[in-house]
Amino acid sequence: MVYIISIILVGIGVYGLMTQKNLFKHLISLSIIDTAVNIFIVATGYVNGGKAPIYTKNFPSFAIGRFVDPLPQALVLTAIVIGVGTLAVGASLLVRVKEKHSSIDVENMKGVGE
Amino acid sequence: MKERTIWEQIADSFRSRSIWMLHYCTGCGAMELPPTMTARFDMERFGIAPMATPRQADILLITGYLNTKTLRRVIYTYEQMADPKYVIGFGSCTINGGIYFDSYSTINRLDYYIPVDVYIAGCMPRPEAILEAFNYLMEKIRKGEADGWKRYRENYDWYKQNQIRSLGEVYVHDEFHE
Amino acid sequence: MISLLIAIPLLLAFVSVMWKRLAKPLFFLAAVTNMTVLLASWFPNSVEIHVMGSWKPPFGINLVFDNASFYAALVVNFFFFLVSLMPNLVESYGVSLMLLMAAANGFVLTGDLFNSFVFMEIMTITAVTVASRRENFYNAFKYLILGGIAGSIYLLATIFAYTATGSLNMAHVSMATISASSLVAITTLYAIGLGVEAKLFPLNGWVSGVYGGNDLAPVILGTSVSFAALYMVGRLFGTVFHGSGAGVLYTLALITIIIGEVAALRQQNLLKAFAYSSVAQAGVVVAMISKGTSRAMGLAYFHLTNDAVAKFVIFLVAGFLVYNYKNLNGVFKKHKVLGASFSMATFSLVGFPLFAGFQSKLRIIMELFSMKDYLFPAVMLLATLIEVGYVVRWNVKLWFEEETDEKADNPIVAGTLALILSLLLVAVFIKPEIFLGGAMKMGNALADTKDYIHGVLSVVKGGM
Amino acid sequence: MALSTLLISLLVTSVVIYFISKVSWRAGAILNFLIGVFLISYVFALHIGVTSNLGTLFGQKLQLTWTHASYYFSAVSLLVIVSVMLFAIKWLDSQKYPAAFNMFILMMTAGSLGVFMAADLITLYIFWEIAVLSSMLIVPMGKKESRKAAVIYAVMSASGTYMYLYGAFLAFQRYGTLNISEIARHMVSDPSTGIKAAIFLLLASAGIAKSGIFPLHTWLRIAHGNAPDAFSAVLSGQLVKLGSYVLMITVAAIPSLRVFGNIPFYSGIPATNYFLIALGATSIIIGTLMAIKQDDMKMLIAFSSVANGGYILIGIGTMDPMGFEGGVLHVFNHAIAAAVIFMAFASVVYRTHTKKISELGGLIHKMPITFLAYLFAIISLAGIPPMSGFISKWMIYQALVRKGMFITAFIAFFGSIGSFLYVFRPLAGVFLGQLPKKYKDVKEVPPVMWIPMMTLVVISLVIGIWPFPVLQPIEGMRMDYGIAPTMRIADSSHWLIKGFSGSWNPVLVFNLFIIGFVIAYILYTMFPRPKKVDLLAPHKEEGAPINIYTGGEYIYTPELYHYNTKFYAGFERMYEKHPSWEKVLEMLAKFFHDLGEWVHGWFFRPSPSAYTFWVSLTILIVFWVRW
Amino acid sequence: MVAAYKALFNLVVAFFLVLSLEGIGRKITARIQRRIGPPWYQNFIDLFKALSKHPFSNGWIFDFGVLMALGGTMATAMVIPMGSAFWTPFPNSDNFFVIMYLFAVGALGMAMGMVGSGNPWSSIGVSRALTQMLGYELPYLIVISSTIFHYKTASIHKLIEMQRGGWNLLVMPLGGIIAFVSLMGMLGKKPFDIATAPAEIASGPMTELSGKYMGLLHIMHVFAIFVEISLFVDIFLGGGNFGWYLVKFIVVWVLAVMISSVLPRFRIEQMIKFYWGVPLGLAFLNALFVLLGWTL
Repeated sequence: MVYIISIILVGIGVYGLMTQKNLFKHLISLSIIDTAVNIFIVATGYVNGGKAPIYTKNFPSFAIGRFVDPLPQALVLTAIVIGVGTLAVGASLLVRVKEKHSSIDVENMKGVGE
Repeated sequence: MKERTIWEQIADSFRSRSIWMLHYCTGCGAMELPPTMTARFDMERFGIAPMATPRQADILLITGYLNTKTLRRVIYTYEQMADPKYVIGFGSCTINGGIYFDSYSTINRLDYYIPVDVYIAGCMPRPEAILEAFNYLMEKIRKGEADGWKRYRENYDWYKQNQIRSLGEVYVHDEFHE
Repeated sequence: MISLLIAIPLLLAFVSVMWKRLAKPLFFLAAVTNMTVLLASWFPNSVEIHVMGSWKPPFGINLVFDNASFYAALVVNFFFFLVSLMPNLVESYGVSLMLLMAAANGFVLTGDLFNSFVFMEIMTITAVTVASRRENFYNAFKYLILGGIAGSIYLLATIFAYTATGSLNMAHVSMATISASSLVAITTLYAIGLGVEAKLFPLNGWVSGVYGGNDLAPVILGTSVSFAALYMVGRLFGTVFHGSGAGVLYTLALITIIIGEVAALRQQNLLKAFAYSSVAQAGVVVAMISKGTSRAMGLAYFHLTNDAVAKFVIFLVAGFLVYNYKNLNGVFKKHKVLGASFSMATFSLVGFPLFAGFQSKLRIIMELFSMKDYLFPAVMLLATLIEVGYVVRWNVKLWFEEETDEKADNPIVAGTLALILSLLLVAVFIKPEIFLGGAMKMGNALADTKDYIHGVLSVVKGGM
Repeated sequence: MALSTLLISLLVTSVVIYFISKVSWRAGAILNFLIGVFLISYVFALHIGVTSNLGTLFGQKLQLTWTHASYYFSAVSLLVIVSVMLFAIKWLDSQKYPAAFNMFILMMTAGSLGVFMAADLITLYIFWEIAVLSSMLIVPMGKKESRKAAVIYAVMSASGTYMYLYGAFLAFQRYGTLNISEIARHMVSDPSTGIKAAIFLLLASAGIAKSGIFPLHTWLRIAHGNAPDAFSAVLSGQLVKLGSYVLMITVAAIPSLRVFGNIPFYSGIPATNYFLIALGATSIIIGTLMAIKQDDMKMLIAFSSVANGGYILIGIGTMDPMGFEGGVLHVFNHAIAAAVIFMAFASVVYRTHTKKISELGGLIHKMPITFLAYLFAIISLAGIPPMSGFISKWMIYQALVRKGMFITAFIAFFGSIGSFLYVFRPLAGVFLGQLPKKYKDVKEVPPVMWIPMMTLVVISLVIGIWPFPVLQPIEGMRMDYGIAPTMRIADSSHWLIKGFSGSWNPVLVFNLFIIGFVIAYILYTMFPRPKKVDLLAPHKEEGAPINIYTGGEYIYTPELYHYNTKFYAGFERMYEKHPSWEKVLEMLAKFFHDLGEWVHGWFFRPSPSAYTFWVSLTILIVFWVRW
Repeated sequence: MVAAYKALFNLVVAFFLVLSLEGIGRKITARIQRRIGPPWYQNFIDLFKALSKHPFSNGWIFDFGVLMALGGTMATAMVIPMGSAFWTPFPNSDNFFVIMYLFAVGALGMAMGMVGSGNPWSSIGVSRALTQMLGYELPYLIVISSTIFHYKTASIHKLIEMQRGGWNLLVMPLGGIIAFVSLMGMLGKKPFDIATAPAEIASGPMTELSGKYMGLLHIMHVFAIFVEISLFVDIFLGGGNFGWYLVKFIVVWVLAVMISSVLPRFRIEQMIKFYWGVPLGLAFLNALFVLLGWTL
């Protein structure tokens, strides 16, 4: 289910990138793809019926396979941070693009040769 | 007249048997040449042959009248021929201007301008007359009497003077050049 | 010790954020330090690892320092060092360059898949900043989008690798047996993800815009960063996945070679023309890496080193010319030294004898023939033919056309550097061991998976 | 001095020469010339069989050896180069880049010598590229079009070279050696005809490109036509011969008759050789027909180089003792003739600043020595005795007729008679006829420029009368390659050159000439002395007309009365709408260019949307393929 | 020394034979055209008359060209064997290709001298003459090549010797006919006198010739005719002795004259097309027959 959501989100992101004329929408689409991947990562860590991997008293009674994998969550944190960084750099670039080319719409930008 | 050396005599006899002709045909007389050359009269049996350029030619056959424009060409052509060279004036026009004698531009007497060895009178002279003239010229050449080319050299100043008087400066620039 | 390579630029970058004026000298300092560190630990000839936070591999993040990563780091830092010598290039980009340096070093040294993703993303972001110099914003933005997508795919690949093997450590992953279908997914995604930085067709759309947009970006992105990216291609496909997925790389690389050269042929802009040429050379390197043998990989990196040196000179000179002259006809009549170095570098690029490119190209062709690969040499020679066309055209245009009245001062530092580097190319022709030795060691290290695994997983040295 | 030391020190010296030339280019040019003279004496003093090591490359020894072939080709090359170097001492003052010219021409000399000395394919390649590179950098020093010429030259040359390289490595991969003689030995015993033929043709393609043989001939026109004028002499006289050398190596040093003995095509000639012969024949046709219609005199001779390259290839390709010697001797003849012709043209351009035949005329009155040099050179080029050019053509005909190759012979005859046509065109248009007024103050070139031309002319004449000094090394070469080693062609004791179908005595022929001339001169003096017609009258006297037959018309502008445009109009009209290979190649170039445009438009220019599309598409395709 | 005498004898024979034959040719043409025509010795008169005149010279190259033309052609004429091995001055050097290319010296000299006169008509004439050469030489050379291939020798006197059994014309009749057609072009006789067309281009190369220049070139022309017809006679009608050689020579000449006197003139490209059409095709056919051994 979660996989499907992330696939749909990737699809939305790709669709957005491919069809939108507005550069900011591209950035948003990219962010959606990031999010989709992040959801996917979190989903892979989940073990059906698993418990949170917290060291408790009755720890040994769990079988090893019953843990939810904690690592993906850690990874996702990093990935989100990076995604935000990308978004920020992209947004700041767009401000300058707007200044230079007087628009952030692909079709209305001026002075984009070659 | 100066005595000819033996070599000159031999050369003259060769010259008399081989006459290469440049015909200058502006007048109506040119019409008489084809029968003279072809089978009926066959000029070639006397060793007479038409030539295309003055350099190769021995005689200059001037058929018909000349005017101030064409005379310049004739003189120019005559001067380009190799010595010894002979001139035949063909028809009355070359003698006295013929029927055009009173035109403003016609040259009435050819031998004021270039030395003429033989004149053929008539308007038109028939091929027989032409052949007769050639035979007469051959005779003259053989005897060394056809000395028009020598006279032209000796009296060059006189001829030039006449030419300039009638034509103005020979070397004139016309509008096509420069 | 090795972690200093990452730490120092990072640290100095943060310092210089506070004191902006110090950025240039600090960048120089970082570059010098890094070079010193590297020279101090010349060719380890074994696999050393540096664990972070006492997590023994396969847990935690570790830096791997073997011949391969050493050589890659050496080349990467060498070019950063060269750039740091030219203050007017660094101008207000000191921080970005330091971050880029840290990221590139990290990318090269890391032994962890996810960590490499992180470094790659930092590299992309800083590279985008560098690329936006001279108001080249739109192209930088395009690069960012493409880099972002690539990053996502790389991340996806990493996650697949993790789910398939349960580990993120490269050595550990390479030990694990992965089911065929996952392997296909992982390698394909890695190929695509790295393809953007490695300039593989058709993921290299950003190259011309970024390289052609200013004078700093091609100099550093075309040399250091692409070396780092191509190092990772070798590491992943050579060491970690044992050549799985090489077919994809090989095919894409061959197409890249032709496409790159063809695109370069028509290019009217000096920087962009050689940007495409660097695309094509990357294709050669990737195709060579995909062959998987240690010799092939060594030659690939030998070629890459030659290409990087030549490209550095070319982009340095080209950047100077493009931003100082409107009309490039005959400019070399005013800048003879720049011209001579440019010509030597381009001839090396083509592989004319007397220059380094000859050594690498011929060796590559020879190696391919001995592997009974007849297609790749043909493609490569065809590409070289096209390359001859535009290289000669540019040289002729820059040397011989009628010059204009425009004037610019001779850049002394850049000129000296260009000349020294182009003479280095001649020296490499005479004595290829200068680069070849290191490159071959690198190739050996990349191909020798067993040694790598052994080195990473059983020996623990150093630490932080 | 070892061969390798010589070559390396030449390369180093060339750089030194550059800096000397920066101070004084004339000193550099003179030094160049002195080095050239030293090289000639060095070459003549070397013993056959000297070898030298250049070093090792990828574990292969790079070797130089001095063979009959290297001796012959080096000597011919140096003759041409040294003449041009002497010529350049004065000529360079009309050039923009004298220092670079001095450097590159010396570098090119080193490269060419290296090619001739190379004992293995890679050494050959290295020096080949050095020669190409340095010559390629001289070409764009000319006029505007020369820039494009340099690019075309480089690309065409490279296309041949890279095929050669492919062939060399194919051979290496198969036989494990790059040494030419060892490859030859292996190839004889190799049973696989296909691969052998591939190696053979790939190796030959370098020669084909360089000597301007048919599919890759188009660069000659533009490069020779637009290169700096004196350098065209080197291009056509010497560099093209590198191609002939490689062709000779592929056809003769690799004994093609034995290697491809299993695929005879016609009259004992293997199909591979016959393929080359067909290419050579095509070049003769193209070169001749195109040369006839050129108005640019340098391009005209450039096309003639195409045709003569064809002769050399045909001669060598037959692998008949006569044909081989003829082809190799033709190298000498064409080198000398083309060098003199181009130097004569360089002199003309030096004085008049144009190379269009239709703008020139009557220069004989102003530059008689240049004219004589050109005259004797074209006599040699057209293969008319007593110049040396005839000997080689005679030998090639002998071979063709003997083998019964009538179609090839037909083409060779066509080229030979066609050569009368095209060499006459500049003679009539440039040197003879009327002198245009704007050239009335033109002077003869200084001795430094005409001495080299006349020296080469004298050499060609002497060899035409007494060819044995040149035929000896060629015979030596033939023995080396084992082509009918028992047969003797040059019989110097009887002053005879023996062919399969009769012999002739060059000394006798020359004496007959002398006798003929003496009789003619006696006849000439016996008869009345001529009166001189001054063709230059309009130049001397204002208002004087031309004194030749003009149909009675007065003409004052001499250039109007000079026939030099469309000289063979009647013949040219017959093939006006010829198909053009050059256009085909242009289309190919345009195709690549358009492909670049397309690639650029589709993959590199678009917005991020398209990038995304391509990334997605690639992922999908790759997954689809791999699953 | 004997060879030198023989060579001089060649020249003498050539001079008198051809000059009289030219006169006879004019006579024959005249009779065909129902004229009387000049006497047979007319050409001697023409020649000596020309020599006796005071000519113009158009510069040193003009003089040199005439000398080269005459000298070169004489040199060629000296090598020609006259119908038998005995009348071969230089048996070691009478190679066909040598003769053919020696012959070109004269042509080149004439072309150069005439263009040197500075007259465009001469240039046009020379350009036509050279183009013509491209036409007639090719079928001729192919035929002769196949002959050489057949007899395995290019030495003319050996070819003559080998025809003792029968004329080569009978061995390869096709080749003989083609060679004769080419010979017509070489002689510059009527359908092929494009180069000197007097009515169009003022006698072409000869435009500027006057006096002794005309005469010397006439002598050159005489030797040229001698060389051309002798080659045909020697190669296709070989065998026999000197006397028969003269007879054959005269027959060939008369035939050529008779054909030419009834034909008009070609245009230049018509002539090229003519020669590159049927004669060239037949020449190749002949070569094919020779290769296959299908000779009579």
